[in-house]
Amino acid sequence: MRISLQEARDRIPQRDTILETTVRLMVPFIQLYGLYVIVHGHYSPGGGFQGGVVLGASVILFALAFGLPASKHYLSESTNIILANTGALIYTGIATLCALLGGMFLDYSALAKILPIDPISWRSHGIFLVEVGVGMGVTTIMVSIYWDMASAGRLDEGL
Amino acid sequence: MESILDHVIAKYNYWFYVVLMMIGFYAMIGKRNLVKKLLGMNIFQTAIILFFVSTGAKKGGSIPILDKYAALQGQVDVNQVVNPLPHVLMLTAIVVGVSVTGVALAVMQRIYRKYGTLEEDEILHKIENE
Amino acid sequence: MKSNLHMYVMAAPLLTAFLVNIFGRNNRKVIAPMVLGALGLSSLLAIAVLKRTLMLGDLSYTAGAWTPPWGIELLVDPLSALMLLLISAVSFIATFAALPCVKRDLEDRQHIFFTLYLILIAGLMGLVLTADAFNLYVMLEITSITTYGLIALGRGRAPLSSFNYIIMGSVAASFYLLGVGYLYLLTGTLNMADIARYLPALQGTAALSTALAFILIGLWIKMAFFPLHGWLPRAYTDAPDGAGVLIAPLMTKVTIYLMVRLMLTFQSPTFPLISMDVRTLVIWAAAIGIVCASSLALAQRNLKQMLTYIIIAEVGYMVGGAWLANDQGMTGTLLHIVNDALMTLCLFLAAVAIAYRTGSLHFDNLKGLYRRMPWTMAFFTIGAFAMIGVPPTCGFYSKWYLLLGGIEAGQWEFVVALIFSSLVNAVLFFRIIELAYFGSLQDSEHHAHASAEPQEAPWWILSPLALTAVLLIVVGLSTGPLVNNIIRLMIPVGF
Amino acid sequence: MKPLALLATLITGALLLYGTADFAAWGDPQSPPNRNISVHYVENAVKETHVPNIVTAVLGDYRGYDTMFELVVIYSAGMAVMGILRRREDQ
Repeated sequence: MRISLQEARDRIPQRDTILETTVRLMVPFIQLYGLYVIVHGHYSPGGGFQGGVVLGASVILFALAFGLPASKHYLSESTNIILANTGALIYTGIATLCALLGGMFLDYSALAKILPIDPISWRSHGIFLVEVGVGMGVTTIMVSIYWDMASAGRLDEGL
Repeated sequence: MESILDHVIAKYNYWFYVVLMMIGFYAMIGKRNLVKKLLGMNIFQTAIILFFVSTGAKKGGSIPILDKYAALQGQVDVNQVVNPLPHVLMLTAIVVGVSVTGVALAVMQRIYRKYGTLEEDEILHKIENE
Repeated sequence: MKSNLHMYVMAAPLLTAFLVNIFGRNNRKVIAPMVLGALGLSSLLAIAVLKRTLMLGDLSYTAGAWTPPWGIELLVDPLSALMLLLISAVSFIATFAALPCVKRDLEDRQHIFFTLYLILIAGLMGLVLTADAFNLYVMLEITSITTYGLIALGRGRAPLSSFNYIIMGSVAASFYLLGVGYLYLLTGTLNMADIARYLPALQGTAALSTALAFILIGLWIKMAFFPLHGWLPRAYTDAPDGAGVLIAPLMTKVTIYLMVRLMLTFQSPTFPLISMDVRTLVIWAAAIGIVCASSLALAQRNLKQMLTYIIIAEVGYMVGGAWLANDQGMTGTLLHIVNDALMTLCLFLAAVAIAYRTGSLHFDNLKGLYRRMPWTMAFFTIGAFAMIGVPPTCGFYSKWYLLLGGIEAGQWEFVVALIFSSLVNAVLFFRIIELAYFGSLQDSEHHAHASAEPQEAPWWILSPLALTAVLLIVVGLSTGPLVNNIIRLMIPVGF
Repeated sequence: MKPLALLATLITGALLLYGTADFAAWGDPQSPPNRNISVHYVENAVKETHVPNIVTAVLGDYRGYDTMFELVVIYSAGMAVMGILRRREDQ
């Protein structure tokens, strides 16, 4: 059941302007930071899991402030599940692709047969690709777990 | 006397983790409330994570992020960099711990929905009276 | 020497798990062909892996093409190839029966069920392949989490059983991880073969004994070895039928395989792991466990619950056999892993078939079943004979090796326990056969559906049951080649 | 139940404390975990993968197989939670 953002807002008993404005301001920055943590994992502490959790937290924060239906409007349930599966498929798919291309399982340097870059650089890029997959998977699974727990599986009001 | 003190200074961190682990372990097997059992599980896992991470410590070591160009030329002093392997292992263990906690919370919610309580004795009592 | 075949055996169910989740959400019809296709492919590849290993010898593989102590090593030798084939074949057969059960019980959650189901199979395959102590922990957790989820999908008190399993499973995994942590502190490496290299120098130190004790206790909880078995009966009884047919035959056996693998890797002439004093203790525990679990099975009034106690008794057989530390005992254990998986599969499939038609597995409900479900009960009888150990079926041969091993080692308590348990099994199963054959229908007339008309289980359940029953006899008759060509290769000379 | 649990806890704890006797001192750069395989990572990870953050290099490449299953673990947890809790409007 899809509902518009306005309808979703009407269902929330009490709205708080300060809370909503603050969250509206914070969410983009949190997401930017989450993306930074994912892509900068090669040079600083970070990576797919950490960045994914930060990204997931941004959606959960949105759900806490605007209500669960509004967050479903923001990131729909089926998109969420498809992204989760895509994230997992990116990692396992790259692993299998490496094997199919004649390398060993997860041997990123075998990907040089697709795009001829130096095999050692491919290892670095391979790590980046799988980190993106990890980030997608973790973000969406965190959101999904929150949705199910907060609304006892009904995906309606929630907390 | 001094040798005992040396012994304490060299190992006291592990002893603290063992005590933490046992607090968690006791809660897991001795408590009758499901939430307390789950909290015990988290304490146990956190203590194991602390234990592993402390194995990688080096006196005077810094974070395991190197200067790329210096490292490519082989100018790395191993004693200046802490052991990265336990950190990697514990990233995995943390994720596993979070996942198990998530599943356990979901199962607990189902139990509460059905029996209206999270005390093991009351649940068993209700099952017997069914 | 580079071959990726065994990785495809594992990757097929793993990748299909995600695809089933995406496409099965909206279209339930694609689930069955995708799952069966993936597991069928995986079984065929597993046969190829076994053939290749027998012809070309062991293969040491590292994911990511790093040299072993630094990368994660996977080991393909005759034993792990055999286990790979066992897992893929058993799961392929079990899936036929799981499909109709899941369709009936979990109509709107089929895609989630089969995602977890396929990931569990991939995790079990990962467990038998790995030669890295920490990777083993990760795999153990994959199989655990999917099993928790699958069990909690059942009815009635399933969530509570699942929660108890979560607590016990987490204790087991944490103990194992602690043991690995202690070993890592002592040796600084995680590769099992590499750890084994350092062990002789560390012999007799307190930390090493602690590490090995914790690893073993962790695995024993996971395999439900007797005093640590509390979680198993309820968890397996309450699991949904579709999950029970996969979990019951495979989980405990794979864990026993892991224990054997660790024993064979760590044992060496300079480091006699098994000849420590604990050996007698373990065999006594196994003997007591067999006797107690068999006696507890006698007290049950529900077919599935009775089978779970038999599983616990069988775990005692295999742990005891492995710790006998002689050629015959180890052969018996490894053979029994294969046989017990098939026997449990056969009996659980029969139980699922009965439950599918009659709705309950209570003994009162089994009366007159031979007239209502003649084929199901015929195959059930073959499975029961195998469990008792009647000669043409495979259960006899592995029990024979275990008995010989017990006699050779002079561990008479183990021999007595084995014979006692066989007798109890005979009593248990003949009681059911008597009920089902001679039990009059008059007593159960008040059941609306208790008619004398044959009411067979659907073909989806009956045909895998028939196949398993045939396999029990075929594997029994080919025990000789199985032992000589595969199992003997794995047991070190002078063991 | 409780005395038994306490006893089990005390025995386990005592065993673990007993085991710490043979450990190298905390923070010793020459202890086995700091000496054996981790030295290879510190010295060669950058040359072999061009990633300056060694933790990322080990996580993503040397032990990438673990990390893959780590993602699968959290994915299965999400699916399990969904399967256990999700219900339709009418239930």
